[in-house]
Amino acid sequence: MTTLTLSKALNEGLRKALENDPKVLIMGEDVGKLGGVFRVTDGLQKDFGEARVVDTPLAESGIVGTAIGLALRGYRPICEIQFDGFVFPAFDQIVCQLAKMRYRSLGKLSLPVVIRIPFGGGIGAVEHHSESPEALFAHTPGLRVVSCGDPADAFAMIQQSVNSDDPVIFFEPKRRYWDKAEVDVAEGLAAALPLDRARVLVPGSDVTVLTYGPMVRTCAEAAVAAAQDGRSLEVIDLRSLAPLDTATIVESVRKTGRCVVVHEAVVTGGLGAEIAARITQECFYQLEAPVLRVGAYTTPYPPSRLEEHYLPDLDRVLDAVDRTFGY
Amino acid sequence: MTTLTLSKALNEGLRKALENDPKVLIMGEDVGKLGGVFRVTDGLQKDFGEARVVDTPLAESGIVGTAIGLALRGYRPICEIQFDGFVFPAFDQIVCQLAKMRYRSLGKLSLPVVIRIPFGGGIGAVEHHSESPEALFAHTPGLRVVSCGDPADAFAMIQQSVNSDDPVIFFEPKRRYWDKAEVDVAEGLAAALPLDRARVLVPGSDVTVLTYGPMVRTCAEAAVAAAQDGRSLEVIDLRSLAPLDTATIVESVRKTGRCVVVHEAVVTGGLGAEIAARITQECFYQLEAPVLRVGAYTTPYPPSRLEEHYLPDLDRVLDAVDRTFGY
Amino acid sequence: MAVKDAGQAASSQSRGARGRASRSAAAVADRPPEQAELVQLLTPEGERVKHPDYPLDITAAEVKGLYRDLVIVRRIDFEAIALQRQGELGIWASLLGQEAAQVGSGRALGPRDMAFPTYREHGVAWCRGLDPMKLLELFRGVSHGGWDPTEHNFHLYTIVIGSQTLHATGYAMGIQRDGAVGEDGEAVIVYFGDGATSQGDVNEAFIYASVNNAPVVFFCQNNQWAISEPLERQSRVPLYQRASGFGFPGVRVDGNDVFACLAVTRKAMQAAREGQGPTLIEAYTYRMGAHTTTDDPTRYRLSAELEAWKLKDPIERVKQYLIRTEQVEMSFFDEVDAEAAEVGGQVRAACQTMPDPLPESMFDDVYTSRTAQNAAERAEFDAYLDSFVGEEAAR
Amino acid sequence: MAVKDAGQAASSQSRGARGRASRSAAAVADRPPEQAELVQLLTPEGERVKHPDYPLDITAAEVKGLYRDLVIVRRIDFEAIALQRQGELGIWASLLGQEAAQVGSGRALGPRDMAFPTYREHGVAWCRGLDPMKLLELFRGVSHGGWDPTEHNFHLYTIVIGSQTLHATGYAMGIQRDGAVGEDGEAVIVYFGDGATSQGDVNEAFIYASVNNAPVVFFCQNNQWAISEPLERQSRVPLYQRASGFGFPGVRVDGNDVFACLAVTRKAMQAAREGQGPTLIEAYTYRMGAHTTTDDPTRYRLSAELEAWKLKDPIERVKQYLIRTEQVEMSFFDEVDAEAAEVGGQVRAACQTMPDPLPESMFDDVYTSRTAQNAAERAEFDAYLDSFVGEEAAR
Ligand SMILES: Cc1ncc(C[n+]2csc(CCOP(=O)(O)OP(=O)(O)O)c2C)c(N)n1
Ligand SMILES: Cc1ncc(C[n+]2csc(CCOP(=O)(O)OP(=O)(O)O)c2C)c(N)n1
Ligand SMILES: [Mg+2]
Ligand SMILES: [Mg+2]
Repeated sequence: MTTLTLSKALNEGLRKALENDPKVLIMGEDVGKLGGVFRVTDGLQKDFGEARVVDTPLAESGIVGTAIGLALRGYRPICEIQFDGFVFPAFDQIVCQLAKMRYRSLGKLSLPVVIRIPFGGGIGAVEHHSESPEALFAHTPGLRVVSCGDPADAFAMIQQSVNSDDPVIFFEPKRRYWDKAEVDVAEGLAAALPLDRARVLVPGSDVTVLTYGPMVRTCAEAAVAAAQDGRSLEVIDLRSLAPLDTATIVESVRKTGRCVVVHEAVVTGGLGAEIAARITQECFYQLEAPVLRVGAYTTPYPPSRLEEHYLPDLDRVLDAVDRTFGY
Repeated sequence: MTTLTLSKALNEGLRKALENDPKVLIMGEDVGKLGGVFRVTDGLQKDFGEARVVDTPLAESGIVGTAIGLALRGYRPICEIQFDGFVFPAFDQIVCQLAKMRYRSLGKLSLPVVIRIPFGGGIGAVEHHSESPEALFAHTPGLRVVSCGDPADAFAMIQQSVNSDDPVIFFEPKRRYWDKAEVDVAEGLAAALPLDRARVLVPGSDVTVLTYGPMVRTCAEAAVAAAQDGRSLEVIDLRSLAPLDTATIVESVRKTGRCVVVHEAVVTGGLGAEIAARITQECFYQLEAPVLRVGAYTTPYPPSRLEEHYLPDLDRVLDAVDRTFGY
Repeated sequence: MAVKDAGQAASSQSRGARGRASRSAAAVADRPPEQAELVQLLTPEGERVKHPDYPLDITAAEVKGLYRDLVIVRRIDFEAIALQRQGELGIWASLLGQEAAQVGSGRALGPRDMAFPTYREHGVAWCRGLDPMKLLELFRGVSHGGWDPTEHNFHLYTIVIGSQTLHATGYAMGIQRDGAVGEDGEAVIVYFGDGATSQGDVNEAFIYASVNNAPVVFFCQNNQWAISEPLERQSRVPLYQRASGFGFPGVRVDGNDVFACLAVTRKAMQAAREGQGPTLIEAYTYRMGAHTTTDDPTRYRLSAELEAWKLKDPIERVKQYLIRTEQVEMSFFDEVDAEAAEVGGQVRAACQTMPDPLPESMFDDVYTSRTAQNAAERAEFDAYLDSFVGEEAAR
Repeated sequence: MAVKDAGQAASSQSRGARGRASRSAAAVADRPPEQAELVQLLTPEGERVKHPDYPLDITAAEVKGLYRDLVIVRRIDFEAIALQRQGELGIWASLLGQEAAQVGSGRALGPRDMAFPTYREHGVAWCRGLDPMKLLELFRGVSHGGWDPTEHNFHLYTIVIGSQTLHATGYAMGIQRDGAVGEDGEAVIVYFGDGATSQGDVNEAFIYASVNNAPVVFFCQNNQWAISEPLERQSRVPLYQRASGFGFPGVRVDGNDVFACLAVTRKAMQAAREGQGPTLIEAYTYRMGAHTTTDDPTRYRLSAELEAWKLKDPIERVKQYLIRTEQVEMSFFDEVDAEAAEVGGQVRAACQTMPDPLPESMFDDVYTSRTAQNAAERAEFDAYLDSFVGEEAAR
């Protein structure tokens, strides 16, 4: 076991992927010598060469579009989008091409492309550097959308994503890049939880708290705080946002009868809406309260001096938990 | 009163807008001599000239991006995106620029830009010509997202959208372009329902059916069919998809206790999710059954020979209505 | 009305003199004059002309082969239009007038080269060996394509304008990584229209291709129209010149001259295979028909234009050349017509008997393996369908 | 390893000879040689040189004004970097080295011209009269900009690379529709970087500008780097040449020469105002600092490069010129330094005392008028904040 930051865990996972399969490529802006603005690809170009770790022109549609072409030629490209707010120039290639090529070809073509996106706020950044656009991808059939919440998952899930023959949108919780935890770098993937499965992070009995990415830690902390008040939260890290692991979710909510979904994204039309709607349908008789959603308000991401008010935090999670007992 | 198709009603509405304000422009691919592939802009270039009805280069990001610039200069551009599936190259300009400029400028700038998008399926078209991407825009604060369900609303709402100082994404139900109804073309907008309000289309008491765009007619027909079975559906045409007219929705569901949301878009992560989640929160004690969602399956839009199976229709609406009585 | 006038002024400026000559430090002054060289090897009258850069040694058998291709692809197109009129197809995008551009370039490819089409490359599909039925499946609404692109090295049709230019460029970057550039190398050709040159994606493809020196040939069929928009809405200079701004060669070829299209594409592909990087070919041609079967070109263009282009017909000139050079018996033309009619008949018959896909098939191939959600939705759908069986039986 | 070798082969191809010369029909052969003319009016040593196309009559007072601008904007930049280090700003994008490009072009604008910046145009902002505090608000995280662009005809900073080029082009199309092209016309200038030239949007802007002959000047500050990527990752030919492919003039100017930037921009703006359409100006300069304060350029570039560019400093050469031509007393330089120090001090003081925005303000200006949902969320937020007041009081 080694103590790694989430960023370094991704780096190690990418290194394994490059080592294991000569067809794996990394491409994006500044992923080479610089190692990416968050250093996730640090040292990889040096070790694997410029043909495998590719500094691309500054054009995201081009990154994804050429990655699709490389995948058609048998490569397995991992694209880095520098920040969440810069994925939109590539949106067309992602939703019209990447997501649909398998369907269009009646299964004859696979596009094993991973698109890594550092997402979410809380780092005091300027506009467009703190977005949470995951719901836009989760509404697009043909894409797998995942997010890791801690270094161990970061290490395993990035490798699983590279191994997936489906395209994967891989959301990295940027404000957790510097969080540290133990990771078993020597361990293979055999023991890892499958990529499409949610994980019960904190078992509990009173309220199910569903979350992913940067809010995983926040919710785990909320569980500790709630325990001091005598309330038992079951925190589930969704990990796979599309498809959702409905079985794990439903099992928990049937047990607890209460549910709070937490994400940084705007609540309106966010992933929490889908989860709430589905849970309500599946657990109608077990729900003691409506599924409550905690997330950002329905405004653009504000200037960073306001982000602490905009983003959900431990208090707002606990507040929602309290409110589920008000029904 | 004149009998107009929905397409012609839009055309008349656009004509009024061009007449009323010399700053109003129409821009898009083939909107000039051709009058658009659906003839919505038919004859307008002839009457208002090439400087006001502009055939643009074949580049959607350019259409929206230059429309933003024109709006900054005081114009009120109406952009036509030829088909739903071709809005994605403009997605970045829409979500990062159009939606955020007012917020970015602390209210000093307005972007009165309308983006018209013929949307939905059912016309036997090839790939990318039958998409329903409205949820992607409804998750983006700063945009108004609306859809008209009949010729009278088409005529009024397009003018209201042009008059709005907020950007409006205007979804036109393409398979209803040829539907006819009475429209009072002479009438001004004073009597029209505000752009952000839902309309109770068919009053009823047993189940609330919420819908918009192409499914409005389908749901109205379902109400007739259900009445024959002795069931009273209250059909509400949402009209405004963002922001939602929650008051009208909640009032109805509190009354009926049952709700079905119907749209053509993929159910997973669709607008129905937001509506269901919100209703459940607001009407938790009144709901006799979970809000059920009727829409497309979680797959890409299939080849047109399969679309009748893929899209919701009268039978599937009635089936869902039945199911809400199964709880 | 003031604003209207201002607008008209604006648009007349764009047509008027631009005073470029007086701006000598500007790069544009060094550009060649706009009457660009159009590479032509066969005149509309069927006369063979020479071009110093494009010597073309071509046997009688090869010419006959090209003629046969041209006639057959036109016939398939003709059948498809008829089938659409009869309601057998949802829509059809005709290649009428562009046969030479497609057959010339298509026959310049080797089996290992890869082609990325738009939605109109039926002639290229034919040259690659794809069964025309596959195209009809798409336009009938039975599939979104669904053929195996690796079988004939012919990618799926792409409908979103310009997207495929990036796929082609990426594929070419893969060829580089495979070490398959150089003697006996491979290359990619990607098709797109004049309108497509305005898309960001196409220009990004030019950038990715040039900075990587990727083995890709950009084959632009300038058929003068993007639906109803004439070329002037997309560019104020000839399209082949676009390449120079990105640092690679551009060439304009007579797109109705199958010899010239063959020779120019061959040379560009060979350069790409050998590691000389991308070329932009602008095949100057004309869309003789409607944009698609749902389009009505009389709304936006004059028939005189059509008449002028009829005189440049890509098939007629090959026929005249064959007659003039006495390379064939007159019976040859009847034989080709008969063969084309037979292919046409097969296409018609196969289309009319083409089954619809099974309803449940819409749930297939969303992901590599069926997800739980997909399985659940499919089961729900099956149950829903079953619920009618009883009802129908009861009637 | 085979694949690695292939890849290396691929990348060496892209650097190697491309055999263009042998492809004579290609447009590229007609391009000017790559050692393009760089318009320069003032050498790094401060010597005035003449250029036939850009005569520049400039008074001593004007030169002194430019010098003052250059020194002050560098000083503001310097203060901002320090403020960021002290935690007063979240980030800062330094203009160090690009002062001449920004001041030269900024001073070429008339009050009615409109400027669209990126996130680095602090020098242009200064020339337009924008209070530097507005910039600091943005980088401090107090606003996303929030100044009134109509006040100084200086648009908001744009962070998404390339987007503003389309806004500028659309704005210029508006000028055309207003009839404000011609004698006494208006024009637009839009700034972007070398990296930005790869974005689809920028190339689409070239297209919209050229087909409309819109009065817009594209001002590309080629500072050689896009974060860690050198220009070779974006283009294999000089950037000013890009314009020719779109049919409008491109010119390369010494971006560290404030006279040349002034003269070239003036001429291009005047051409645009008069209806001669767009020009691309490539200001050849160098980013002397990090990309932003969070960047570490030692990871990707050699200090020798920096040293070489130091010799071309944009301020020093104006100083030398003033001294050489004896247009100023030596005290002038001290006065300017003192003034710059004062501006710097004001900036520092104002930044340190800048209040945070009110929490509730985040709900403002989403729509023209407050929506019911917005009001409800705001009320919910207020109630939530209030719930802590009691708690805190209780502690
Ligand atoms: C991104 C996108 N926008 C719009 C369309 C609709 N559309 C289909 S074909 C076409 C014109 C294409 O013109 P061109 O590139 O010249 O090709 P041609 O049809 O003439 O072969 C348009 C606008 C599309 N398919 N994709
Ligand atoms: C669409 C988009 N992609 C990525 C980024 C992240 N990014 C910010 S600045 C930059 C480099 C810009 O280089 P250049 O255009 O040369 O301008 P410079 O910073 O050198 O002034 C990048 C990649 C962005 N802001 N927008
Ligand atoms: Mg065309
Ligand atoms: Mg730069």
